[in-house]
Amino acid sequence: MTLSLTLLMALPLFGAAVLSALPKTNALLAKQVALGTTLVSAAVTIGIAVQFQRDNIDLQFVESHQWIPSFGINYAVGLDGISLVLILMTAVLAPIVVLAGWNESQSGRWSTKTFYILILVLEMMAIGVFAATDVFLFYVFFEAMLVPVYFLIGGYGTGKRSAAAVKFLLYSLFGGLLMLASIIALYVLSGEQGGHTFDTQALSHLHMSSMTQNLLFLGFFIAFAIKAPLWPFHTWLPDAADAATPGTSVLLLGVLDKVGTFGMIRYCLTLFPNATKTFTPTIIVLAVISIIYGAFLAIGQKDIKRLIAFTSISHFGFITLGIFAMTSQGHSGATLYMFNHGFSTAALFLVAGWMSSRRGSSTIADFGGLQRVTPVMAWSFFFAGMSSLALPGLSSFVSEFLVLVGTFTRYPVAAVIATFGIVLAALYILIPVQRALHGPTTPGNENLSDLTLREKIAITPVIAIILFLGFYPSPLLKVINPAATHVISQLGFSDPAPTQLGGK
Amino acid sequence: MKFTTPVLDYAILSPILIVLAGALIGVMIEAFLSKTRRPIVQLILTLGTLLIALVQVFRIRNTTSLSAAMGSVIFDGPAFLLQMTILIISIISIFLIADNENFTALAAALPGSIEEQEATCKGNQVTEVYPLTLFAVAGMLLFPIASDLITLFVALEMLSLPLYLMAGLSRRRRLMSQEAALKYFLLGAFSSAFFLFGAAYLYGYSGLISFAGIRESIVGGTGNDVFLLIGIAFLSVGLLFKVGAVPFHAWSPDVYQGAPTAVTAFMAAATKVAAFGAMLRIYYTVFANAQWSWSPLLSVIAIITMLFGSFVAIAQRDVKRMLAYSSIAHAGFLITGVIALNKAGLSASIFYLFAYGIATVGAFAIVTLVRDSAGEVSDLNRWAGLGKRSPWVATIFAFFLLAFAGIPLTSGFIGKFSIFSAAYESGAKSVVIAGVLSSAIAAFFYIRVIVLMFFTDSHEDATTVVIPSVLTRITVIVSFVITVALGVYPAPLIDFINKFAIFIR
Amino acid sequence: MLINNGLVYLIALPLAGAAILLLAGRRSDKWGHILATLLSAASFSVGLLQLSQMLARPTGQRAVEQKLFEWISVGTFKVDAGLMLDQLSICFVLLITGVGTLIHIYSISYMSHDHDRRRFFAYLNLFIAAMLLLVLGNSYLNLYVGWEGVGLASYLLIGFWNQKPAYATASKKAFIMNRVGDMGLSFAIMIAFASLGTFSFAGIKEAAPHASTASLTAIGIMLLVAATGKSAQFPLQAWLGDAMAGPTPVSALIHAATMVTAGVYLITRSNFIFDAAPTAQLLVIIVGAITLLFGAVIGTAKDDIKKALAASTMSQIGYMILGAGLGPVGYAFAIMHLLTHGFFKAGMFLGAGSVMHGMDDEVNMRKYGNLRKFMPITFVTFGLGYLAILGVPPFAGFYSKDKIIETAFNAGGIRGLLIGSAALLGAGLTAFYMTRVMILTFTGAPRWDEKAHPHESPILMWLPMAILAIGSVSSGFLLSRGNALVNWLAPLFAEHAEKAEVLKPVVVTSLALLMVVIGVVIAFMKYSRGEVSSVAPEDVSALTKIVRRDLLQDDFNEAVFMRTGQGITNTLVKTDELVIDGLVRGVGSAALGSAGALRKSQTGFVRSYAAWILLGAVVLVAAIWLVTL
Amino acid sequence: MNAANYLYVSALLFTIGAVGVVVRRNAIVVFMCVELMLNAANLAFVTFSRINGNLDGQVVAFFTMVVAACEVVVGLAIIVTIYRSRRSASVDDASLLKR
Repeated sequence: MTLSLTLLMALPLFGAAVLSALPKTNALLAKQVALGTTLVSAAVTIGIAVQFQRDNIDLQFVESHQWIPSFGINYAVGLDGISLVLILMTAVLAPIVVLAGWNESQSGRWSTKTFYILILVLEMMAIGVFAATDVFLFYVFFEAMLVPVYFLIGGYGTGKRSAAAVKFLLYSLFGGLLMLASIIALYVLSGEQGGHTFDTQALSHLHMSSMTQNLLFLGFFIAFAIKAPLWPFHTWLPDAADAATPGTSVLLLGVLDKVGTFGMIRYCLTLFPNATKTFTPTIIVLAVISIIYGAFLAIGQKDIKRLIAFTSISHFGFITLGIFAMTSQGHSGATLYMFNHGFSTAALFLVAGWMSSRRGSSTIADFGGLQRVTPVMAWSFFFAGMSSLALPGLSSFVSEFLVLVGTFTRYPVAAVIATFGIVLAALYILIPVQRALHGPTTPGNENLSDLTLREKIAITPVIAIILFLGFYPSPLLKVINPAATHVISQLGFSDPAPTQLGGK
Repeated sequence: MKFTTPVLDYAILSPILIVLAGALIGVMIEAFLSKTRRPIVQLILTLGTLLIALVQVFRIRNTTSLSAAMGSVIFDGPAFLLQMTILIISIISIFLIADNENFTALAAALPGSIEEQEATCKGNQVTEVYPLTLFAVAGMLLFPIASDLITLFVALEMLSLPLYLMAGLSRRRRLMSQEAALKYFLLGAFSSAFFLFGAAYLYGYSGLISFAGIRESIVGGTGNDVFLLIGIAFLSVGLLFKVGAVPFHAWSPDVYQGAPTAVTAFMAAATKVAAFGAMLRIYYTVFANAQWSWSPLLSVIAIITMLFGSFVAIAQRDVKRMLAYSSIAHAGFLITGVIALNKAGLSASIFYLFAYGIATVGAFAIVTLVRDSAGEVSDLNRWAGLGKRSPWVATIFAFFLLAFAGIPLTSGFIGKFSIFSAAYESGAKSVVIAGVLSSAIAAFFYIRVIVLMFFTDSHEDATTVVIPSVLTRITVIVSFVITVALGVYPAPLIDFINKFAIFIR
Repeated sequence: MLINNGLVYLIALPLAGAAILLLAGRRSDKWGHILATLLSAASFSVGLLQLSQMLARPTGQRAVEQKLFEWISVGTFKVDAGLMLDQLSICFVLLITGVGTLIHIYSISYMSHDHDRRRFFAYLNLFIAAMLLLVLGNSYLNLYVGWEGVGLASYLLIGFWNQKPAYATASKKAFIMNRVGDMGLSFAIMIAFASLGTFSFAGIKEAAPHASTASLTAIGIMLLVAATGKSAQFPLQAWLGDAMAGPTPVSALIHAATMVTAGVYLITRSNFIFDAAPTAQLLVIIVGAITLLFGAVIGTAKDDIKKALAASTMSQIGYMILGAGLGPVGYAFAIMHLLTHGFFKAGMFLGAGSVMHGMDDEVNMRKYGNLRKFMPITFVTFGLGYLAILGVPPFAGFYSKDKIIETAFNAGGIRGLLIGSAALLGAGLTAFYMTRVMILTFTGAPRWDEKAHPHESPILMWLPMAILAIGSVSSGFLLSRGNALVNWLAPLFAEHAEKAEVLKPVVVTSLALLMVVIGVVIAFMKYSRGEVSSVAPEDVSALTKIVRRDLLQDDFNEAVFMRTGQGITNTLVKTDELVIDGLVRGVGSAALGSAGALRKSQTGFVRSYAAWILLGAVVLVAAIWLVTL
Repeated sequence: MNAANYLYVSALLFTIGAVGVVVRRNAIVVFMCVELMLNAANLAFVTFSRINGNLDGQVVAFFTMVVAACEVVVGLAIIVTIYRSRRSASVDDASLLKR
């Protein structure tokens, strides 16, 4: 059987179908099915990644079937380096999330099987959204994705879950509808210029007045900025991350939010090159603000989950910065950053989730001296933290530094300000580390249990990947670089030459 | 002077004639059959009639004629599509109407009087609803194919009068129901007076009552524009009233709430189709060349309607009222289709009408299922926790709501996209923006209901969901399936519509 | 450059040790420390092997390189995981692994009672590996990895007993202040890449001549910032004192002998940049001068023996930085002082450790006294270290420190005079506070409380001390015999014309010795006649108070950075809550409110509805009229 | 006599009717006002038919009367039911449905 993206999307859907056929009562079976499905799709994805030809900048694994011909809408999917990396991340994270969140569904309003159906549907849509090469198809996944997440947060979360879910959904829908307006405009324009189409390639050749282009760009960008989330569109994220179960949070911050930054690359940049140039300065500013702002707020948080959420806002600032720096380093760095952030956030959220589920609270102040009580858990958290503050030798360092260098060559000031983020990062990681892991063991923590075997198995691959890519990121970079450079050159940018050597 | 014997194209009129015949037979049955036997017979008769009519319509799909019935009826692709839609919607709503929980046992009896209770105990039913429905359907079938002012007016009344009565037949909260009937009737009559007055001036303008004639004189520019403008304005009042556009919307929330839910479903879905059908024909063919005069106004009305509908819906506490306001908002969306005034707009509107109509019937069908000891419960707060008690019903309802909100993979999304893109294509950008904005607002209250059903724990006076009767179940499932199908793979229907959606003049 | 594939073992061995010990966990408690020590020793022997090979090669080809694999490559941003060993780095390799191994041995017994000893050794190995990567990396980015690696190791080791909140805080402080410095390093790399298109040592060395002074100065200053962070130089010095929270062997290895000298390494390594950027060089000198006095002054008021030594470390590194700042002449001397200091300061720290070991972890010197009777070996070794740091001939410090002072004067002009005299003054102060330490600890009447029963430490502890003591006696002489070290390092640095001697070496030496004598004498007069109170006297001059508070360094940081930082954080948190999210929530509630208001328009009176319709109709007619006008 | 005057009359009647609907409370009266409006329309039709010199308008008028009659039937039925159950024909009393 030849590997195809359709197959890859069909797998989780099939799994979901199987699950829905299962009896409600047998939770364990549901979990096993979910785990099996995600593992298989992970394997398939890896297979695809292996078959992927690195230095071929054309889309690969392309499929295209008519969907709604009268609107020129196709079911069209394909891979370039960037989407491949993100799909890889999604597919690898999924089984980890399932395994790590083995008992998450218990606190939910509904049965375990429903939980995993939602997870699988979400995985399928996430893959679809990264693979789509038809704007309409992308939009369909982009919006439809919200529904499973909405129910995951509202149905299985904790605390103010429904409020958080609604906030998340409304925010995203608002952005989505702006984007819809832009998409309609694109559709009409394409109709005026030789045939309705939603093919990304074709649309990128449309002629439009700079005014139109700017407006349409904004329509897309705001949607993505809300997803990513970029300051000041971020306020839904902490609530959502706080309310959602750890597993959901991982999918939310690790995968779903990447759609925002991915969309910026795939749609904002390629469809509206001129508008991109117009808005780049503004966006750079927003990105820098996000970096610093998110970091400061993370420092100010009392709740571990909210803290992690804000660190992500800071990190998404870095990603956006890298994307709009318009240098190959910045761009590759940003994409690599998306991948790495997926795993370091996963590590943070999963461990934080285990901590709070054991302690029955996610308030940092409630913890203390865990390093003595639960060394393995404490170590995992510390490691995750180190990767989040981009310690050299861990994956996120490579991406973060690439972003910074790439930005510096074109926007030195922005890069300099952003670099202060790494000091703040040290603060927002070490403060919780000290409060929760160090110091005397505070009452209520004396007999927390350490990680179970299942949890260890779940966290090990994450740590392994973070460590491995820290020392040897080339496999990914080799895939990303061609795509990234392609995007840059499409926009007519090339890396600035060293100032002192007259480009020699 | 010499008379020409009228030539009637019976093939084209047959659907309407069939329905009318069925209705008359129904009246006979009321007169001659015993109470006990009536319900089942009436149901079979009605269903049969509608199905035959449907088949007949389908058979004549390719015939087009400007001059059926001496040019007072016109039949073409859109006419075919609209009649199909109306019939399909009627058929699935008949199942609802047949569910006897909805109607009073004895319309004539005073609310709470002894004879009412007796009648209820006897299990009597007002089987009159069946013929009434059929009459209304006949009117609806005629409305979008009428091609002169008389027929248009007659059709309007034909579809309205039965509905006025049906609105008053609710089994529970009869005072409200009667009030709804009164309001609907008075306002309906009021607006049709405007309609007629407008018609008079159009006649005055062109000297002819046939659409073709009026169109000619508009194209020719002969005649007094003042008459034309007054005519267009007042005629529009009548039409906009029927579709429930702001500021002519005020009746719909009250009537939707007061009327028996089955009737509401039928009315909300089918009347919209008929009214918009007529509107599309009139604006696309008759008034097309006077676009300069009405297009801006309709745009404004569309914007106001969309925003107002979505906005006020946020504050509703009653499911049926909420759906009423949502239907107002959707009327706004549909008017954008009228403004578009291009082929895409026509097909989009028809698709939207179909998708929306089906989803509406489905949604109201669900509403009939949520009850407590005192019957139907439309108070939203008491819907809390429905998702826990009966997940399936809640999920399907949520799905309909998402369809209304226009979330991808539902029919609503395709509809929205197509109608907006059509309007945008014709340059009505501002309307599209407003539409997008109001969809954002609308999402707000659809989601509120979903939250209520799934994420809120139920109160002690929890509602129960009755096991749907076979009939209601059919309604729900059919409309659900169609909504899903149109969301996932709308291509066939769209192509089908595109094939037929051309007005002949 | 020659390829040599042995280099990786230097790092791999200790790294493997760390990995094994951390992963094996409690299982390796029994043999963990042995393994770690052996691996460190193995690394040391690899170092010796490399040295012998290097000696075998002609001067031109002594430097060797090893490329492991392509690390990062995006566009022109290419960096290999590459190692480079040359005359400079070999010195460090031997110092790190040698002293490191000794301290491993020492720790075996010092930490024997700690049930987390295995973890301690894991960290030690981790540190050795990181530090070796720091000095072996062939580009600034590789160095950066080691740079932050040692930062991590030091964080872990300072916070080794982090169940004590104060210690945890100390470790955090160290990490953060280091990060501030690291920022400088990343800036340096960015500037280098942006302006020169490279950031490997070789690349920059080659490109430097073409580059503008401006960019080189910028790079230089950023490197200096990095150095101040790692080497606890002014203004980023504040963490070192608190870092003494770590176990004493750590203080000896990391916060005296090796890690804190990384800054000196960085500057000497970047000589080709500083030589071309006089401004940056001047700043280096200034920082060095300030710090050497700063540290010395702090040292005079410390009662905590480790903190006193820490202050002295700070000051001694000040000397090295100063030396490094003095350009081609100075680099070698800076390194020499670095090496000798590595011996005697490590020795003294271990001595302090052994004292604490004997006095069950009492660190307050005022509670010591007359310990020479009870721990003679400690006394002797410590004493030798003491003589060395004072710069008494022929002990190690004499050769290294005097050279620096000399070069300082030779810088010429006012500048020379200023820094020279600063260095001299520093020497005097050093003499004073070190003598004070000696007197308080080893002489005078015993002031310890009853339960203390001082005793000499076991062999595993005094042996390393002894070895280091030998080092602190002989190293100076050996390294400077026939300018051994200077010539050894010469190929790395730009050759330079001999500066005219402002002062004859003899003069400088005698001046220095004079200062030392003065310092010693004052100390004796102050502490050796009459009793020393076992609690610090409160009736002291304001100056003393300030000095005791480390010249208010922490107060300053707290007031300026911490407070503002917290201020910003709190305001932002509120802003987010009230303004940004408030805005969102406001929109929501506004919508609800206005919807409620509009809802009232539905009065329920049919006549008002009719009125609406009528109004609508009228408006419609009017409007259609207007439109058509 | 100028036919236009008839138009003015019809317009006047229509206005009176419309205003009546808005101001009068009694359901019957309100309904009668509606009838008035319909007849105004009729008058307009007839007048136009006269102006245009064809019969269509008058045909419409006849149709309208019939339709109006039907309306009366339905209308009175509804109004009477309301009256019976409420003992009042005031349209203002029937205001349970609001908001």
